Amino acid sequence: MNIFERFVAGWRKYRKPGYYDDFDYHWTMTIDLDRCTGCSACVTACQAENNIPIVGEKELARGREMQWIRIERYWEGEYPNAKLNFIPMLCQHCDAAPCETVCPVSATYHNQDGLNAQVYNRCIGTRSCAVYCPYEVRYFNYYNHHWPTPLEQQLNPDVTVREKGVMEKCTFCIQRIRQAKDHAKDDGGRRVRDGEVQPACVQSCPTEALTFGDRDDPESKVAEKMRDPRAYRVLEDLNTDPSIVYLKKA
Amino acid sequence: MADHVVGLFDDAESALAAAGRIKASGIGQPELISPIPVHGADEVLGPKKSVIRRFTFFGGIIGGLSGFTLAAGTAVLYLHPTGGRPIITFPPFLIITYEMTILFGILATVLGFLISARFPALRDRVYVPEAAVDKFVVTIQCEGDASNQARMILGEMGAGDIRQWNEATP
Amino acid sequence: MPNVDRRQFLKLVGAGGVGAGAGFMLAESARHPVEHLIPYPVPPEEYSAGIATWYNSVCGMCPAGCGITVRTREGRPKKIEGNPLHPVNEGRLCALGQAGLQVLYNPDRLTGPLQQLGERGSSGFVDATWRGGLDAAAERIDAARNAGNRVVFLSGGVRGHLAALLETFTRELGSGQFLQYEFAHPHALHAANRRLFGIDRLPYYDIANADYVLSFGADFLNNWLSPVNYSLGFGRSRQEGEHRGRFVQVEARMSLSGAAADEWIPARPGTEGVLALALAQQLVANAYAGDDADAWRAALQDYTPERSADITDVPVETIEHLASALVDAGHALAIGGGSAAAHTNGADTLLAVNALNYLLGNVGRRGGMVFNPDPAIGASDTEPASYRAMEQLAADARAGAISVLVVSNANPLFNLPAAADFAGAIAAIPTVISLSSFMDETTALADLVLPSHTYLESWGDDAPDPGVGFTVGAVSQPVVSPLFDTRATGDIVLELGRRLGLGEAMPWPSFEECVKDGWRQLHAAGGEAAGDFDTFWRDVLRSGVWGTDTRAESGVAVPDEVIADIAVPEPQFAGSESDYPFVLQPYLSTGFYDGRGANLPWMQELPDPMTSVVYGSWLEMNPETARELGLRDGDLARVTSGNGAVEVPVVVYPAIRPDVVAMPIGQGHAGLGRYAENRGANPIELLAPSVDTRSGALATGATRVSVAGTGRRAEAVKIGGESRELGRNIIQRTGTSGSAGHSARLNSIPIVVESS
Amino acid sequence: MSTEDRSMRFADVNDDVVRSLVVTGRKYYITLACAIAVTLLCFFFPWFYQLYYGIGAAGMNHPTVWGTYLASFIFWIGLSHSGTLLSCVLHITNSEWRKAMYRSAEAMTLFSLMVAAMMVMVHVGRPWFIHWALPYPNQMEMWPNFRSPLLFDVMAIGTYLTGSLIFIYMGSIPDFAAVRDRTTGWRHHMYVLLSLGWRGTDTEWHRLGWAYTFLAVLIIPLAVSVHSIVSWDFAMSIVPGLHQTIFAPYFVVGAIYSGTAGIVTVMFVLRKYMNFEHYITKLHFDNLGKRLLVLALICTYIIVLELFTGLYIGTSTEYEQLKYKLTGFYAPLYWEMILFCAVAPLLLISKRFRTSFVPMLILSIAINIGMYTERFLIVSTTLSRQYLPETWRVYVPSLVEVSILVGSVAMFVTLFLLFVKIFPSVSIYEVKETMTQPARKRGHAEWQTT
Repeated sequence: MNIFERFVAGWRKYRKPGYYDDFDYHWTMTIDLDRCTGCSACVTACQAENNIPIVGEKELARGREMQWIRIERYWEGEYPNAKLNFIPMLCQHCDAAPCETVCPVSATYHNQDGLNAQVYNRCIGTRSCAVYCPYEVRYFNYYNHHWPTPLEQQLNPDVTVREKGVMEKCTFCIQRIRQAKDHAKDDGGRRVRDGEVQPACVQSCPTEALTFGDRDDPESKVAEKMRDPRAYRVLEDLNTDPSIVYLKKA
Repeated sequence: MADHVVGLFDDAESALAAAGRIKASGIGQPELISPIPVHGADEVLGPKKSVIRRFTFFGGIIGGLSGFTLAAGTAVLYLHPTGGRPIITFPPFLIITYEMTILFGILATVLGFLISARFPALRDRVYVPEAAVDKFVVTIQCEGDASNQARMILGEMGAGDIRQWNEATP
Repeated sequence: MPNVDRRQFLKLVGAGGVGAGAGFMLAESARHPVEHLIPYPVPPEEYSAGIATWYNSVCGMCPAGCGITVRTREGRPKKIEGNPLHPVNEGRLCALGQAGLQVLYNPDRLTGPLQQLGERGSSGFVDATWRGGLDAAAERIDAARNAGNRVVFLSGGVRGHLAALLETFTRELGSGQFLQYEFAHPHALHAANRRLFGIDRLPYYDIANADYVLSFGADFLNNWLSPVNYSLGFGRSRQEGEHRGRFVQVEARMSLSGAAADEWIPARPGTEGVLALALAQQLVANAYAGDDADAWRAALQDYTPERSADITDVPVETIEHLASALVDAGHALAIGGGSAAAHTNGADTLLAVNALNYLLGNVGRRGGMVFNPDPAIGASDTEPASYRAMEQLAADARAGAISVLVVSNANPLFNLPAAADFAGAIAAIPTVISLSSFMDETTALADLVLPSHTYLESWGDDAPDPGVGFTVGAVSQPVVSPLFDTRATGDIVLELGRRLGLGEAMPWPSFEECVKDGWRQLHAAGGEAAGDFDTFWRDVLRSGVWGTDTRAESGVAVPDEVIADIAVPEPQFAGSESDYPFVLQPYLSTGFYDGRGANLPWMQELPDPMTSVVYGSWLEMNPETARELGLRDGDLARVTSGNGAVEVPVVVYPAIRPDVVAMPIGQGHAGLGRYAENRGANPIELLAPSVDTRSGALATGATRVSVAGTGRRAEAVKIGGESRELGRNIIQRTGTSGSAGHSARLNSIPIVVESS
Repeated sequence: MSTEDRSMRFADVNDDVVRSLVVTGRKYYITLACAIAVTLLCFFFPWFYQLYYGIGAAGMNHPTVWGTYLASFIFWIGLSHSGTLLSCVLHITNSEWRKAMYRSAEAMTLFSLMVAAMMVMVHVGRPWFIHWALPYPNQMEMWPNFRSPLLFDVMAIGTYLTGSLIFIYMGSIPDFAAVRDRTTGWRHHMYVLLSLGWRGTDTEWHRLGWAYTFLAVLIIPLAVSVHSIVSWDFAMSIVPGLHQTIFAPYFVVGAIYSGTAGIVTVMFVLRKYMNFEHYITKLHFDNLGKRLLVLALICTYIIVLELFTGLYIGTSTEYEQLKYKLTGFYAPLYWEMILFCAVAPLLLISKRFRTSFVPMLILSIAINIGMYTERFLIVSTTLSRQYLPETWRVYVPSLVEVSILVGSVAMFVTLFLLFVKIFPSVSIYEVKETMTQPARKRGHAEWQTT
C-alpha cells in the first residue's frame, strides 16, 4: 500500500462517525417500567457496590446527592385519580454522549464496549459534563468523603474511592464487566455469555425489571426486550442514542 | 567613530524641511527623531517598506496549519472517541485552527516588528532625550566637512540647538 | 462539611499566603486517597489476596427470611446479594437487606459488655468483662428463679433453632417466660385464617400466576411479609410472556404497591372489609356455584353495592366493575393486610378478604393462595406477642411480678405507643439485661448490656414464614469473624444456661453445635437415602438453603357457622371526629421497616420512593386538606392525638384521602447511634392503645389526630424536585403518543399537551 | 478638544504622566493596601478554604453544577472586551477621542482576563491539575480533547491574553522611552528594558505604525471569537435555555456592553483620582455614552428575541424554562437585570446625562451589576430547570462564593493600581498627536481643532 492509499484509509477511519466499526460488546440495559415498583433496591445495591459515599443530611439538603441510580417519580392526575409513576434514571451510556465531547481533558470518553467511561484520575472537575448531560446522572464529589470506622471496611476493593473535585457516575459496574471478560478470556477466549455479568442494580431488582446484556448478540435477553414494541428511550429526540432502553408502562 | 550631527527643532515642519535639505545636499541619509510620528516623513525622506506584513501573513498561515495539525494529530495519536463524533472532526478543529492562526499571526507580527525596527537595541545609537518630550530632531551621520555643512543647514533651518554625537559621548 | 476548630482556623490563616498556597496545592495533588491494609496478619490457607469469596446465609433484616450471598474480600464482607438458590428471593434483595452490611460495620455498635453503674438511663455505662457480665446476669436470674419471680426473655421475631433454644431456656428456668414482639407481625392475618379455614399458617400468595390481584391495604411490594418474593411474583405477573396480570389496590393512602397498581381505590379507612364483602356478595349473586352458596348468600345479603358504597366511599360502579373483573379473570387473588388490617376490625377485614378468596375458588390453587406447611426446623410453639400480651407484660411488671427482663433484638420502647408506658414498666423491673448490638432506647435503660453478634457474625437457621408454599430451611452461617467483643445470642443463652445448671436440657457447647444438631435430626428423618450427614451439611452450607418444590394444590372448607357469622364491624377510632378530624395512618417505611434501619446511613440516604425525602420524617396530606389548613409543602405542622403530639414537616401527597394523614415509621429515635438519633418523629408515640378485637394486635390505624400549622417552616430534605412530568413524555405508556420504539428518532418533539 | 487642552504644551503631558507614575500620595498607598488586603481576605483565604475542603464550600448542587464562579468568569471575560477590542476598532477607524483613554481600557482587558483566568482556577474541582487542559508533552501521554468547547476557551483566552498583552505593550513602547529619560533608580532600569531602546526615529515610528495596525486587525476578530467561544461553552450543550444560536452574538454584544460600561467607570476614577481632567473629558463620556446606548438597544433586542425563541419552540422544556426565568425563583434578578441593562440606559438619550460624570458613573456600575446578574441567570436559571423535572432544584450562592466575587473585584483593582504606577496610563505620544501645534503640518484636515 503506498502512502497515498494509507492516508486515504486512515482518513476514512478517522472520519467515521463514532469511530468504532463494531463495539466488542454493546452493553445495554433494558428497564421495564411496567415492572418497576420503585422499591429502590437498585439504589442501595449501587451504593454498596460502587463505594458511593454517605453524603450526610446537610449536604443532601444542599442538593449534593451522589447515588448513581435514582428513582424518579412523576405524579399524574389529581386525587382520587392520582397516579405515581417511577422511572429509574442512571447514566444512559449514550453512544452520542454530549458529556464526552465537552470534557477538555478527555476524562470521559467512549470505550470499545460501548460504555461511557469516566476516568476519575484524569478529571479536573470542570463539571461541564454534568451540565451537558440531559439526564442529570453525573454526580460531583464536592468533598472528600469519609466513612466512620469501621464503615470503611465495607468499601469494595475493586472500585476506587473518589477524591474531592472529581465527577463520577454509573459505570455499568465496569469492574464486573472486566472480571467477566477476563474470565471469558481465560476460559478459552470465548465471549461473555448472556447473563454472565450483571451490574449490581440489575442483580438486586426484586421485580426483574432490569435486564442487562450485549445488544449485538441477537439471542440475548436485552436484544429480545429491545425488539418489544414497548421499547423506547427517554428524551430520544435529543439524539444522544442512549444504551438504556425503557419498556413502556402498560 | 560614527559621529552624528544633531539638530533640535521646535516643530515638525522645520525639522522635516531641514531633513529634506540635508538629504538633497547629498551628505547622507538624515534621520528624524520625534516625540510623535511625523506625518509626511515618507515624502521627504523617501518611501519605506516594511517586512512586517509578510511576517504576519506567513505567521498566520503557519499558525493555521499547526493549529489543525495539533488538533487532528492529538486526536489521531491519542484515540479517544467522544460523543459519537469522528476522530478528526472539522467544526471544533477549525476553531482551534482559527485561534492558532491569530496567535501565530500576532507573534509573527511582533517578531517582524522587532526585526524590522531592529529591537531590542543592544548598542547605543544616536539619541536625544528631548526628542521624547517636545523636540523634533534631525540627525545625520557625517564627519569633517560634511559635518560642518550639516550644521550649517540645520542652523539655517532654525534648529534651536545643534550638537555633536558620537558613540563615546552618548 | 467538617467543622473548623481554632487550630485548623489558625492553620488556614497561616496558609493564607500565595506561596503557601502553591505548596499546599502541590501537597494536595500528591496526596493519595484513603488506603486500607488487608485485615489478615496471618491469612488462612485457602485465602488468596484479591479473590472474592461468597458465603451463603440468611438475611436478618426483616422477618421475610430471604437467602443472601455475602461477598467477602480479605476476610471482610463487601456486599450482600440475594442467594439465587433461595426460593424466597431467587437472588434478589431489597434495599434494607443489602444495607445489612452497615449493621455489621456500624460505627455505633456496642463493642463489648457494659454495666450501668449510675442511675438507669444515665450515661453511667462502664466497660465490663464477659465473665463478669455473664456471672452477674446468671446471679440475678438465679435469684429471681429461687424467689419464684418471673424472668422474661423478650426478643424480636426469631425462628429456627434460636427460637427453640430460647423457649427451652425459659421453660427450664421454671419461672421463665419467652416473648417475641415483632411490631409488624400479621396477627390479624393469623387470626383470620384460624377462624375461616382453621389453619394457623400464613399463606403463600401465588401472584406470579394470578391474572387479577386485588389487594386490600397490603403493601406487599414494599415491606409486607415477604416483599422480595411478592415483587418477584408481581414482576412475573406483569410482563412474562403473553400474560399481563392486572392489579388493583384498595387503601386510604397510596403505598408503594398502590403506585404499582393499575387501579388505586381510596376506600374509607377501616372499611376495606366491607368492600371485600360487597364484592363477595356480588360474586355469590352472580357467579359462585359452590355447595354453600346459599349460606353465603344469606350471610352477605346486607352487603349490597349501594350500602357498601355508602360505608366505604367507593362508588357503586367501581364495586360492580371490580366484581365483574374478578369473575372474568382466570386466576383472581385477593390479598389483605397492612393498613387495611390496622384497625379495630382488622381480623374481620382480613376474614372478609379471605372469604373473597374462598369464593373465587383459589385457596390452595395455582394463581391463588397456598398455605405453607409447618416449618421443618426448630419448631417453636411461641406465638409472637400481640400488643395485648405486651400490655399484660407491662402490667405484670408494674405489679412487681417480674424480676428480670432480658431483651434481645427488640426495641419495645420505640415500637410501643407512649400510651403503653413501657418505660414505666421497665422502671419497675429490678433487673434489665439487654443483648442488643446497639444502644437503642430499650438498651439505654438496661442494667447490664451483653452485646450480641449481628446476624452476619452468628450461626442460625431459618424456615421462612410466610414461605413459598413448600418446606424450606436455610442455614445462616457467620461470614466474618466477629469484629468486636460480642457473642452470639445463642451462645450467651447457652452460657447462662450452663451457669444456671440447665446444661442437661441445653447440652451444646456452642450455638453452632445446637444448629448442627437440629439439622442432624432433620437429616436423620430423611432416612438412608439422605446419605452421610457431613456431606449433607456441607451442601446445605454451600447452597445456603434446603428444600424441594412440592407445592401441591389442595382444597379447604369453611364451616357454615363461620359463614353465618361473617361481618365487618364498624372500625372504632380513638378521639372524636370534631377534635381530631384526621385518621392517622403510620406506615412501615421502605428503608427503616419498623425503625430498625434508622441507624444505617444507606437507609437514611435512601430517598423515600414515594416522596423522595431523606433523613427525616414527614406528614403526608391531601393537597385539598393542606389548602384548607393553610399549609404548604415544607411547613412544620403539629400533629396531636389524644396521647401526644409531634412536630413534622408537611409533604403534600396527591394520593391520600382528604380525611387521612400518614406518617412513616422509623425515625424519631432517641438512641441507636449517630445516624438515627434525634431525627424526625415517631408516629407510634401518638397511637392510642386500641387493639384489633379479634387478634389483640395494636390497631395502628385507629387513632385520630388534629393537624395545625406552627407557623414555622422546616422543609423535609427531598431529593426530587418538580414531581410532574409537564408533558415531557418521560415515562411513556403503550397507546399514548410519543416516539414509537426507536424508529421515530427525529420526529418526536414533545409538544406541551396535558397527558391524559 | 476642549479649550483647556489647547493651552497645554507637550512637556506638560510628559510631566503629568511621569508625575502619575512617580509621585505617589498616601491615598494611593492606603487604597492599594486596602485592595491587597481585601484580595487576600476575600479571595485567597476563602479560596484556600475551598481548596482544602473541596468545591462544596460553594453553593453548587446537583443539577446546578456551575455557579457564580462561572458567571464571574464570563463577566470578567466580558469586561475584557471593552479595552482591546474597542481600542482596535477605534484605531482602525482612526477615532480621535480614543487616544486619551485606550491605554487604561486595554489594561482593563488584560486584568479582567487575568481575573477571569483566576476564576477558572477557582471554578474547577481540582485546580492543581489544571495544566492538564494545556497541550504539552507529558509522561501520561494525555493531551487535551480538542473537541471540547472548554478547550476552545483555553485556546481563545490564551491567544487573547497574549494578543492583548502584546498590543498594550507595543503601544506603550514610545511612552516607556519617554518615561525612561525622566526616571531614576530601579524605575529607570525597568523602563530601559521595557522600552527596548526606543528612540523615536521615523523608521521606528513607521514600523510601529504598521505592526500596531496589523495587531489591531488581528485582534478584532479574535476578540469577537473569544466571547463567541465562551458562549459556546453553553450553547454547544443541549440544555434548554442554553442551546441557542443567538448566544454567540448575544455574548459578544453583552461583553462589549459591559466592557464599555466598565471603561466609563475606570475613566471616571482615573479622571478623578489621577488628575487626568485635561485628558479625559466630557467628550469621552459623551462618546462612550452614545456607544452604550446603542449597545443597550442591541442587548435589549436580543433579550427580547431570546424570549420569542423560547415561545416559538413551544416545547415544554423551553416553555418552562422561560416561565421560570420570568416568574420563578430568580425572577427578581431577571427584572433587576432588565431594569439595569435595558431600561436605565435609555437615560443616555439625553446629552446632558451623557456629559455629567457622576450619573454616568452610577449608570455604568448599574449596567455592570445588571450584566453580572445576566451571566448569573444564564447559569442558574437554565441549569436548575433542565429536561427531567425531578432533578429541578434551585441554587443559592454560598458565602464563600460571594466573598470570592468581592475578592475578584479587589484583585482587579489591585492589578489596576499596580498598573497605573508602571504603565503610563495615558498614552503620551498619542495625546500629543491630538494636541494643537500650529507649527505642525497636519496629515488630515479634521485634525484641525474643532
